[in-house]
Amino acid sequence: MVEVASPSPIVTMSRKDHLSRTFEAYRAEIDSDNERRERLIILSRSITQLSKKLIFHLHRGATSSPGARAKMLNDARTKEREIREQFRKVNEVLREDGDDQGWRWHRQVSPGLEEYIESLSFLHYLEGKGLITLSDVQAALSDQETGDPWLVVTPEDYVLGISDLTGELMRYATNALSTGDHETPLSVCRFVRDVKAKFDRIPPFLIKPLAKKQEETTRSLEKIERVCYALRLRLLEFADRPEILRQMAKRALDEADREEID
Amino acid sequence: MVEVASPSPIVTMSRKDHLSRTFEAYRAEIDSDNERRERLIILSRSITQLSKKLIFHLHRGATSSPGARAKMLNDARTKEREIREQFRKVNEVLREDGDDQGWRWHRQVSPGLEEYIESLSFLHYLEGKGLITLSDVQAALSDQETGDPWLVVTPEDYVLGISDLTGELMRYATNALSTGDHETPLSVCRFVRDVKAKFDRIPPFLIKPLAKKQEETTRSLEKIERVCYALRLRLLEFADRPEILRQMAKRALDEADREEID
Amino acid sequence: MSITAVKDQRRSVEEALTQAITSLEAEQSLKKTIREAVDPLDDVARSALSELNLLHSIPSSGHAALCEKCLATVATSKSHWTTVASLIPKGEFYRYQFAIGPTLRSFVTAIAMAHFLLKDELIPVFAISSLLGIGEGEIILSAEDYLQGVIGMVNELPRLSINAVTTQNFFLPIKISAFVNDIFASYSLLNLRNDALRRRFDSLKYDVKRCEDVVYDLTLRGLTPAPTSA
Amino acid sequence: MSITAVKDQRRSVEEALTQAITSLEAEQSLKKTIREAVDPLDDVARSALSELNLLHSIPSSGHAALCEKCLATVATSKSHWTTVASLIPKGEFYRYQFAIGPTLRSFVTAIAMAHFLLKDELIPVFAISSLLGIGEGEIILSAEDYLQGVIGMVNELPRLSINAVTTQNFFLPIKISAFVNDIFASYSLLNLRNDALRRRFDSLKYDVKRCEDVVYDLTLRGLTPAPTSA
Amino acid sequence: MSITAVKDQRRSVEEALTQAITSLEAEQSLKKTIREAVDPLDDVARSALSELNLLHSIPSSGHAALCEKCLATVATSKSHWTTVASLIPKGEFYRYQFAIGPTLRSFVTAIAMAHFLLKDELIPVFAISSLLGIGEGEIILSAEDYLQGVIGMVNELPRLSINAVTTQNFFLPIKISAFVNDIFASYSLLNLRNDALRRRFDSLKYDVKRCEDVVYDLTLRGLTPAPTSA
Amino acid sequence: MSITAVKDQRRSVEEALTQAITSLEAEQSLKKTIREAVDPLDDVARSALSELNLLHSIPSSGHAALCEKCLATVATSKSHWTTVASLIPKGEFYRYQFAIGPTLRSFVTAIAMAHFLLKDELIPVFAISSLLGIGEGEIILSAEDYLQGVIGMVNELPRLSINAVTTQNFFLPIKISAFVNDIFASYSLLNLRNDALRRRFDSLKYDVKRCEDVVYDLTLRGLTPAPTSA
Amino acid sequence: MSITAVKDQRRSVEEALTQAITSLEAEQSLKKTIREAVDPLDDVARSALSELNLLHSIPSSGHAALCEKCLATVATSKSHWTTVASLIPKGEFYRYQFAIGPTLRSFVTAIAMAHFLLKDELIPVFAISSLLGIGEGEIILSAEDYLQGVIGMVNELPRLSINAVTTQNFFLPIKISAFVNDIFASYSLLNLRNDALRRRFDSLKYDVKRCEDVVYDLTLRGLTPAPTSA
Amino acid sequence: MSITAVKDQRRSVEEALTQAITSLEAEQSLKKTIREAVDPLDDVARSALSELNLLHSIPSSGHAALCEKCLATVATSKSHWTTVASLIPKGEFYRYQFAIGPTLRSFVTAIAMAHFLLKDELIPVFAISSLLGIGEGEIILSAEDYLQGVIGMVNELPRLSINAVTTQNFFLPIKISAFVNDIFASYSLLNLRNDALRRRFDSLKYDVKRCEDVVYDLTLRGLTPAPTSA
Ligand SMILES: [Mn+2]
Ligand SMILES: [Mn+2]
Repeated sequence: MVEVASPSPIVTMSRKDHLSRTFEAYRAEIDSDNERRERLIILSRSITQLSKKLIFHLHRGATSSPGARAKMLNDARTKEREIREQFRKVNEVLREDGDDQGWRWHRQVSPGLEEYIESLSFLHYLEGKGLITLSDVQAALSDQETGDPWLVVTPEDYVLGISDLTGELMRYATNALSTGDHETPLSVCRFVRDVKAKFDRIPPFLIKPLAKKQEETTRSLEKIERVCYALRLRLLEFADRPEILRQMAKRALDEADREEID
Repeated sequence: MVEVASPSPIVTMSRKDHLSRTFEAYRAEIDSDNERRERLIILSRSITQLSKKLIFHLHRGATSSPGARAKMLNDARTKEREIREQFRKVNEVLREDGDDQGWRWHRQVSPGLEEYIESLSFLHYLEGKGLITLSDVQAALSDQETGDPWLVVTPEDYVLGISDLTGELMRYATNALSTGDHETPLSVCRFVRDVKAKFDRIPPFLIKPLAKKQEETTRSLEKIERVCYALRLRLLEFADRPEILRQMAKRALDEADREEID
Repeated sequence: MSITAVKDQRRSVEEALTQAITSLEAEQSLKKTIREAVDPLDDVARSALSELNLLHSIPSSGHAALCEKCLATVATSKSHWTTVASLIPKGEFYRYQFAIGPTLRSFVTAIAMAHFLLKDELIPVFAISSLLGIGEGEIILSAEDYLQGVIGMVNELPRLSINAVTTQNFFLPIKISAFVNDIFASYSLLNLRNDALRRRFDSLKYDVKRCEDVVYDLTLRGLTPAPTSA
Repeated sequence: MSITAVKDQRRSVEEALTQAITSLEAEQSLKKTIREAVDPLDDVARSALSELNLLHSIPSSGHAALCEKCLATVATSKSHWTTVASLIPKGEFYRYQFAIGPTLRSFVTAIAMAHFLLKDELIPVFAISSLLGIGEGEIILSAEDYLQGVIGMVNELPRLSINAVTTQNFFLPIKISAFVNDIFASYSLLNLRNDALRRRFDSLKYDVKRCEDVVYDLTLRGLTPAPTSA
Repeated sequence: MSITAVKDQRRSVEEALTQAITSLEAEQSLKKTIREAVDPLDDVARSALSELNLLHSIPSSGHAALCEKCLATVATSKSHWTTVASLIPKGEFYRYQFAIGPTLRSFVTAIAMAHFLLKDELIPVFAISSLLGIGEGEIILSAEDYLQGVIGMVNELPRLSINAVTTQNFFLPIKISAFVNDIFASYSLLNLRNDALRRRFDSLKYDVKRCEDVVYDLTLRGLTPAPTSA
Repeated sequence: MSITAVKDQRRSVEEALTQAITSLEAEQSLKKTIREAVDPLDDVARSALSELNLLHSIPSSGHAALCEKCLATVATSKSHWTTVASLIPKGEFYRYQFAIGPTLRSFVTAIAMAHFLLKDELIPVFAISSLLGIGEGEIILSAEDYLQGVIGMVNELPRLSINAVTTQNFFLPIKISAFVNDIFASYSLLNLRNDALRRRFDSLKYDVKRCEDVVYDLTLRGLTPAPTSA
Repeated sequence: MSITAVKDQRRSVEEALTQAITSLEAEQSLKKTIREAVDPLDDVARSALSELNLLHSIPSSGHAALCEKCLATVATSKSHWTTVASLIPKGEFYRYQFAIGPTLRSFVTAIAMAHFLLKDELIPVFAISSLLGIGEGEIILSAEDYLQGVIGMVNELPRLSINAVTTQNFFLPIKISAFVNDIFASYSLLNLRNDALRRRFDSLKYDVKRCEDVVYDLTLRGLTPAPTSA
Repeated sequence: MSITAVKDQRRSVEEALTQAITSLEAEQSLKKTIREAVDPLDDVARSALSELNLLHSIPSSGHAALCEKCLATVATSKSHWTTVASLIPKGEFYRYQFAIGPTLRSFVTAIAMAHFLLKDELIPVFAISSLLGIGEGEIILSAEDYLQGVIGMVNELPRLSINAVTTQNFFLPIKISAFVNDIFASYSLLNLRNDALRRRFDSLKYDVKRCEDVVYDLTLRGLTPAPTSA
């Protein structure tokens, strides 16, 4: 009974030994997962920072004269390529783990991804190309030669990124008004309205965080509508004095030109 | 009046020019602050990770036989030196900013600092040296030659780090019980009680986040007290059978030895 | 903006969002399908655990048969797992893990318990995968799910130890205590983050203590052979 | 554990924590001293801003005198600043910024406003520091505090523009609009985080718009000279 | 306790709990069925509201047609309502109201908006019930759901007023302002102890102001007939 | 808008809202009345539970008398239940359940406890309804309220088991352990989607363990008869 | 512990707690009574404010009559105030202020508004107390409640200013703007440490601006006399 | 508005607000003074509680001396209480209770604990008032503060019971368990509508159980006298 009650040392040691060896493998796995998580979080933070900078850059030139604007968009594409470079690094980290689509670590990367989509879609819009598609975004984040995605862009990431875009468009529309540009606010208003209307039809359970963001979009749309309203009232008062409108617009453009010459 | 109403282009340009130049300096400053903040956050996260690993390491050997324990403590000192190395890097980043005591960026670094204090004080305790002092911690985080601090350790950081230490001591006391070590739980209980009693006398407004942590310390102390209670009941039942207690303790030590031989 | 430009802009919104929404809906519908395919697996897991619950009230002589029965119940899940595996697109397991992980953990708990009582060892990951028939397909039994499931089993052991004494089985508590000690030592090797696994690991030490207390109680009363030096 | 060891352990706790608590108390008491030394500065700032509030109701002819008076009020703060600076240990400004920053911002707002009306320019950081007499000491007027304070001034300008019209001053709105435009363009150069400064910057564009609307209104009614090409 | 006693006890437990559990599961399953039957109604409501969304961008000449279309969409919901009504056991509406109320409120919002623009009146409860075909069955449009739905409509009106001006409709803002004022006056006599409703009522006041602001802007620019003593 | 139109619109608003508001106020006031009518029932429940609290400190010989007394106290509630039932409009029980359910649960707890100690069985729903005299009226003892009340009783049993040992009653713990085990077994077959119930069910497992611990302590010390094959 | 000692201890517990509990229950019940006595006062306040709401839609010629009517309504509250005062134990007003303060604020708002329109002055605390008949009794109109009530009135004035323009009254906006400015100037000297009041004070600044905007709009369009040196 | 009228209006505003603002500032400053006068009382309370903390680690023979010492410490607070009482204007205690109540509760906790250990009774309100010397002045120890303080003491007792066993005092746990049971019985008759107190009362039940568990552990090991029918 002694034998049975406490198995012989050798057997016990062997189980314990065996377990230790197995768990040392787990330790290595967990340690490397943690380290990978950290690296991805750091990359995601850096992507967020760069994307925010790109958005500021876009705002700076968006309401300038055509020449300055074109230069700004050109520079923006350079900055955007730098951000892609970070995604390529993300892909390297993911591939180490054999997780080539990035599903396992998606939660760590998605904050940066959403911010990037926001900046990319803003750039796309300012280039006069309307709303970027999910496949365009995916294509941007894929190896240009093989077409293999660096990480999968989910429709959630896309929708949430576009939702944030409406906030930037609101800023853009308001800034545009100051330069005497009467067309941009109306055009942005239509665009944001269309986006919001489409989003309104998405059943809320399909994508939970959208509900809160739609409130923000609604506030942005209302601000844009107020800009258009102010514009209409101004146009009404100036209806019989178009020369003043022209004067004011010219004044604004002159300012923009001066900037460009500098 | 025209002259006055809209100042001549040259004057305007000059003001605008001047402002632009000033603000480009601000842009550079803000950009580099942001970048510095990110680097410090990353260092702080890495310090947190390493400190957590050190704590696990300490737990692993804390209840082993004396030989294994000594080796573990030795290894722990090596690990602890690696963490200091990160603090040296923190100091480099701070010095770039001329912020040689780290006050400006303290909030970014303090999560890692608190976790480090937790691990260092646990190590210090296991080395049989009682409670580490604030000046010991500061000395550990200073240049070993010049004595210049790499960053200032505030009494808040120290107190909050020590507060977390009590949680680790609770784990240590509970684990010790299983190895037939009857002394450690009682000794830890006295120690944690003394720490908690001292903390209880700190007026709450002196250090706001302590109140919440004291609740956690209270829970830890209660757990340790329950361990001591169970121990007392056991000793009472075994009062006339000391040989069984010895047997059980021996059994536990054998296990520990086996581990060491492996 | 010309009317054409206005129309172009509107069309781009319509097309881009329709594309995204369609893909959202497809994803949602797949999630639902997977969740529904997992439901019968939850039922199997509940049955298996409920069978094992009888361990606490029957005499130890019946344990082996009960464990075999439990493993047989588990085996009935294979075809369901095949179904679930077939639903998951290649390489996308982690996208759906949230729906599958908790079920996997319950299976680990049940299987590891039965295996321990039958073989006195901790069943390794690959053996569980093969019992469930998920080795080849898209389903991954991750380290985290395995480790959590095993803790689930250990959490049951102090109760089993105590009830064994009630049914006059004084051998099982010693076997349990040794096993729990080994497992605790193994988990101690891991460096954990402050996550769910860490919290569950923290609970382990109380199980170790509880199981040891039973052995102490028995030793004191001479109800076990005195422990040898191992 | 021997009785000596027990006593050693207890003594180490007592000593270590007494040291830390003493240093906490010293810090706390210095914080309190600094806060109390800042109180009279808050009073000066409130007075200065309250004087400037009269800009909205008096005729423009009185603006310059009012601004000089405000700057004189500001100048009375110098000795208080010296006191505060002397309280701060070398290199520890940022430790106490939380108590000083908000007051600095109010001063920036008041000074920048007066300076703009007197000189039609944005007063630079160093000039403010020298007005407050904080150039040499331990007090730092950080970029963030300066930038926030300036926005505080801009937020007042649309109101001033509107009230100028009410008092038949049709020149000031044009001067204001040009100034606000320049400032907005300058702030646009910055890359901001999602922090308080970013939120305040976002509010600037409405001020720009509001100031321009006044100029539009005046232009429409021929109350100003038609703008030249600048 | 004899074996018979044990068995009796066990049987009593099983019988008592089985009965209660069966009935709980039936209820859970009915809840799920009802929620699924409400889903298509949510879709209809979303469509109706989405159609009304166009009011903000099209010229007023199209409003009537749009409202008719919206009411036609609403009418398509009748058969779904019949289905839902048939699922609810007699006298148990309030047990399932939590799943149906929010949908009813969306319908009230859509219908009341269309009705206001077509008929310039506030549609009463009974008329809504009859449009939805819920007058006879188990479904009840409670006072609270009605009032919340009406507030939902009022919350949309300031935006409509502003967008009407943008599309050069200067009459609608006046009509809206009068309507919102009347609704506010009626609500303000209500002694609201109901918290959810109270909070939303507070939002009404803000809507009234925004609608009045638009009328003010138009009046100032002579874009409205001088107000009568209405 | 002509003055007549304005008046029509205003009248429509007033009529529609007055009707809804009147009905809302009536409902608010009925809620208050019902809550006040439930107050004395809460007092009875508190008394009954407070009487049962003595079970923990008196010798077991007094248990039966105490339980009878508790049931007598419960019986005094009948007329209050009739009053409450008469206040509830036909078919609207579930509208007011939120105010009545918690009280019903307390009664279930008290009655089930007394019944268990007297008869060693779990009392079924219908028997409780008949004790309270609510079988016929508008008040419904729902499955959920019953199950929650039963769990409330089970939560008390480990304490009773422990205190029984303190008063040297070594038989009651065994009876309790068997009862709690049976209840747990029945509950565990339930596929709980209901969150509140799920959380409380999790508490049951803890109660089972605690009751088993007491039996273990007794067994170990030879204070119980060896377990039969129950 | 002897049985006598046990009984003594028990008696000491019962006596000490019964006394405290009785007094707590008395206080709870008095709180309820006071709240119910305040209810009709809330109704009066609501009526008074609802009457003043008509100011926004009628021509200014009717303002005086409306304000007199409002003050008459307020006067009807006197007897209720006497009742409430009689319920409050001497020296315990501040114990029940939480239930009375909000109502007092509404009265201040209504009275101050009517008084301003009738007399063009800010009514002082004592005059309000005397209108309510609370000068002598236990009820105190605290400085904070008065100041909050006054801010409540100011919050209404921009709306009144805007609606005055809509009804072609171009004089009222100027009167309002001057009044609001004076109030703002007095408040801004206050060193506010009180958080609730501080937040509401911040709202004043917004009201000042809105009132000035209206005067600006009128000035620009030549609808006002040129401002005097006020 | 004539210049005289303008001046009159401005004067009325200034007078009315200055008076109210002065009185608000006086109150704010008194609040600060009172809070500062309470600070040393908090220190005394912290000291007293900290002394009692030693109960957990010293042998029972030292308990009485420790409790006497604690009461002596408490007695040193008398003069501070007199100071605080002298600051409170007659009849305004409840205005400042928010600043004094929490401190009173700590004193109740410390005194009730010491008194229980010395006299084995629950100390009544009046005895505490007289120990603190607050019987005559403006300070009132309210029923709620007393009850909360008592619960504070009870919350400490399970820990004391456990630590007593560790220091081999097997009598104290029985004394504690009886005391806590009596307190719980008295509280459970209280119809608690007060939410804060209700939540803390719920914690009592848990304390009762923990104290009973200790007695159970002792009984099981024959470390207590067999319970009498107390
Ligand atoms: Mn953004
Ligand atoms: Mn820790």
